[in-house]
Amino acid sequence: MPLWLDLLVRVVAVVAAFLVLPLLVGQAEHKVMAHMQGRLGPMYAGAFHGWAQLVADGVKFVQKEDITPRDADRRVFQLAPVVALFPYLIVLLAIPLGPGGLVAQPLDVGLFFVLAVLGIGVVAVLMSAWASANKYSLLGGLRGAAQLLGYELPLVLAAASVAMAAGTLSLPGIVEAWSPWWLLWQAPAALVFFVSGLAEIRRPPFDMPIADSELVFGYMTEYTGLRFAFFLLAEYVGIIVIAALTTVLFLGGWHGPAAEHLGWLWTLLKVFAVSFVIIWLRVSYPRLREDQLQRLCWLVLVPVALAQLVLTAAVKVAL
Amino acid sequence: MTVADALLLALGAVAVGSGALVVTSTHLVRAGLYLVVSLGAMAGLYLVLGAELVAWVQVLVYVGAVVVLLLFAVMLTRAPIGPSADLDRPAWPALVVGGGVGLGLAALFIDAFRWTIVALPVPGTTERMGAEIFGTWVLPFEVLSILLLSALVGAIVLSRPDIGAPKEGGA
Amino acid sequence: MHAVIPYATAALLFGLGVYGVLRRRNAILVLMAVELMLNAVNLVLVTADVTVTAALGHRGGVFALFVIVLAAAEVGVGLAIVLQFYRMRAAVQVDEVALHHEPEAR
Amino acid sequence: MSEHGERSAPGKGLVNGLAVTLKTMTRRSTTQQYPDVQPELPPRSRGVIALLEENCTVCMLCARECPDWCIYIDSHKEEVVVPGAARARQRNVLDRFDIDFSLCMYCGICIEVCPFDALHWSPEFEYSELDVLDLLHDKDRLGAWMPTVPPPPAHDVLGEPSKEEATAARKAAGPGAPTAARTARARPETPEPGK
Repeated sequence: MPLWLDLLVRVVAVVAAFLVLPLLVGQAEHKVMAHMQGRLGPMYAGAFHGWAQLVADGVKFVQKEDITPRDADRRVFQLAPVVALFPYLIVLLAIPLGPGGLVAQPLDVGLFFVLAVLGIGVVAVLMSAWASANKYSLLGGLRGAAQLLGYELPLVLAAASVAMAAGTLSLPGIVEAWSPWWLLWQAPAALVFFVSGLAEIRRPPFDMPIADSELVFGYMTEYTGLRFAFFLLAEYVGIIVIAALTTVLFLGGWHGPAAEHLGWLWTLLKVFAVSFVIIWLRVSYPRLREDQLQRLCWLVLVPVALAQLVLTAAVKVAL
Repeated sequence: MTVADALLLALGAVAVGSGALVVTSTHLVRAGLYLVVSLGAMAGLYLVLGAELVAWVQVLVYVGAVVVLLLFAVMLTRAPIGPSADLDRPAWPALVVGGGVGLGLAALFIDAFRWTIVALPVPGTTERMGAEIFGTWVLPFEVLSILLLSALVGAIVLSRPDIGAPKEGGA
Repeated sequence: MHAVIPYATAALLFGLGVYGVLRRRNAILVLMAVELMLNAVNLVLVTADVTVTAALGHRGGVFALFVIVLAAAEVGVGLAIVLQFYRMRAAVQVDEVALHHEPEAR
Repeated sequence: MSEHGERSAPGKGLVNGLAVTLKTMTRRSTTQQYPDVQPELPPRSRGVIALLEENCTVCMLCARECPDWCIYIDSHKEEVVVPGAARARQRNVLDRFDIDFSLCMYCGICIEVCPFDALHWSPEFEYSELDVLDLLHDKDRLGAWMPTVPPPPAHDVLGEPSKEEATAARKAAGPGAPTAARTARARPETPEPGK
C-alpha cells in the first residue's frame, strides 16, 4: 500500500470513529438514562425507538441562529468550541484498537502524548468562559479550570502507575504487557483514573462547572447552534476517549478470547461497557459541591494514586 | 530547502509572530492565548527537531498548566474584554534593549552557523533522554523534585488567605 | 536542515521576551514575557542537542526538561505572590509596588 | 466518597444508588405512548362535562354553585298547553347553556349538585383549542359529549346502598321494618334479627 493511501485510510478511520462513536454513546445515553428513570426516551426520530434522535438534534443545531453576545470577544468566543473539540480528535489517533498495529499512529510516548493533549481542553474552557462576557460563564470557567488542573494530577499519577507496571509509555505496549491479574493489582489506579477522567470531561457527578441550577450552563451559557453542538460533541468524544483510555490502560484493551482476530471487537465492547458505567454514574449520583469536589481530588484520589505508585514499584521490584 | 526546513520556518514564524503579539497586545487575556499559540508552535519545533519528549512535556506543562495558571491569574485579578490602556510603559527603552538583545543574539547565531546543514536525529530520542536523565543527571533530577516540592509548599503558604489580609476584614 | 532557523527563532523570541519584561506594567504579563525568554532558551538547548551533538551529547533535551520544570515552579510561586499582592493592594502593576514601608495603604 | 458520615460500611450508599438505577432500568418503563396508544382512563375520569339537555330544568343550581362562575345559563318560560288540564302549564326552556372551560377548574360541583342528572363527567380530554375563546362550549357541543359518557360503574357490593334504594326498600317492607341498611342487601356475616 502506498504511503499516502495508508495515511488516508488511517485518517478516514479516525474521523469516522470520531463521528460515529459519540453518536452511539449519545444515543445510548438517551435510552439508558431514560430507562433508568422509568421513561422510554426518544421514540419518534427514525422509525425504531428513536434511533435517529441525535441526527435530528444535529440538524436542529445546524439550523439554529449562531449568536455571539455583543460584549463578547468575538474571535476568542468563536474559536473556543473548536479548541474544545480538537484535543479529543488528536487523542483518538493514539488509541490502539487491536493487536498487530491496529492503531492510527503508534507512538513511543503514546500515553504521555495522550495526557499532554488532553490537557489542552482546559484552555478552551477558559477561553469560552472569559470571552462570553457573562459572569455565570466566567464562574463556571474558573470552576472548570480549577477542577481540570486539580484532577489532572491523579489522572497522570494513575496512568504513571500502569506505565511503570508495563515498563513502557506506548499504549499498544501497555496492552501487550497487560495480564488479567493486573485487574486486582492496578484496581486502585483504575478507580482513580476513571474517577478523575470523569472529572476531566466534566460529566456528572463532576459537572460543577456547568451546574445548571446555579450557573445556567456554566461556560457554555452563551453558546448556540453549531458551536454549542461542538461543545456537546466534545463531551461525548470525551466519554469515548476516557472509556478507551481506561480500557487500554486498565482493562486489557484487546485481550479476550480469540484476541488475534476479534481484538478490535473486545476493545470496542470494553469501551462501550465503560461508557455505560459513565452514563450509569450520571443517572445515579447527585452533583458534587465545589468543596467536596476539590476535597475528593486532593484528599482521596491523589493519596490513593500515590499509594498505588508505591505498591506498583514494590511489586515491580519484588518480581 | 527540505520539508524540515519549511516546517521549521513556518513554525518559527508562528512562534515569533504570536510571541510579538504576547508582548504588544493590549488585550490581557488575548496575550495569554497568543502565548498558548507561541508555546504550541515551539512544541512543534521541538517535534521537528526530534525531541518528542520535550515537546509533549512542553504541551503538558506549559500549555496545560502554566498558561492556564497565568490565564487563571489574569481572570482572578482584572481582565476586561477589549483593550486596556494602562498595560505598558513608554516603549523606547524596552524597544532599544529588547531589539538590541534579540537582533544581536540572532546576528551572533547566524554568524556562527551560516548555512550549516545538520542531519535530523533518528526518532526515538525519548529512550536516550531517559537513559541520560536517570544515568548522568539523576542527582540534579532529585534536587529538582525537592525544589518543586518547596515551590509547591511556598505557593500554598503564599496564597493562604489569612496572610496579609487587612485586619478588620478577616480572612 | 538549516541549523540557523531555530537558532534565529530562539534569538528573536528572547528579544521579544526582554522587550516584554521591560515594557509591561502588569505583573502577569511580565511573567508571560519571562516564559517567552525561558522558552527561547529551551529552543536553543533542544537545537543544540541536534546541531552540536559531538560536544554536548544528548544533554540539551535533559536541560530543556529541567528548565520547563523550573519554569513551572517559578510560575507557581510567582503567581502566588502576584495574587497575594492583588489581594492586599487590588493592583497588579509592577511599577506601583512600593518597596519602602507604607503605613497602611488602604 | 470523602465523607461517609456515620454510616456503617463505607461506600454502601454509593452502591445502593447504583443498584436502584440498575433495577429501574430492568423494569418496564411507565411512560404511556399517548398519541399512538390511547390511555386507559379509570372510570369517573374528569375529562369534559357533558350536558343532557332534556334533563335540565334551568334550576340554576350549577351556575350558582360554580366556584369560578364559568357556567352561563339563559332561559325563557314557555306555556305548555296540556289537554284536559285546567290551565296551561309553565315550563322553562333552555336558550343557552355554556361552560367556559378556560375558567373551569374541574371541581365537579356542578355535576354533584345537579338534581336531575343533566351534567355528567365524560373521560374525553382532547378538546384543546388554538384560541382560548373556543373553549367556551355551548349546549350543542356539551350535548355532543353525551355519547362518550360511560355507564356508571356498578355499586360496591359491600358499600352502603344509595338513599333512593334504601327508601324504596323501606317502603316496600312496610312500617316497622328494620333499618334500611339491614334490609337493602343481605349480609351474611351479620346476624339479622328480622329473618
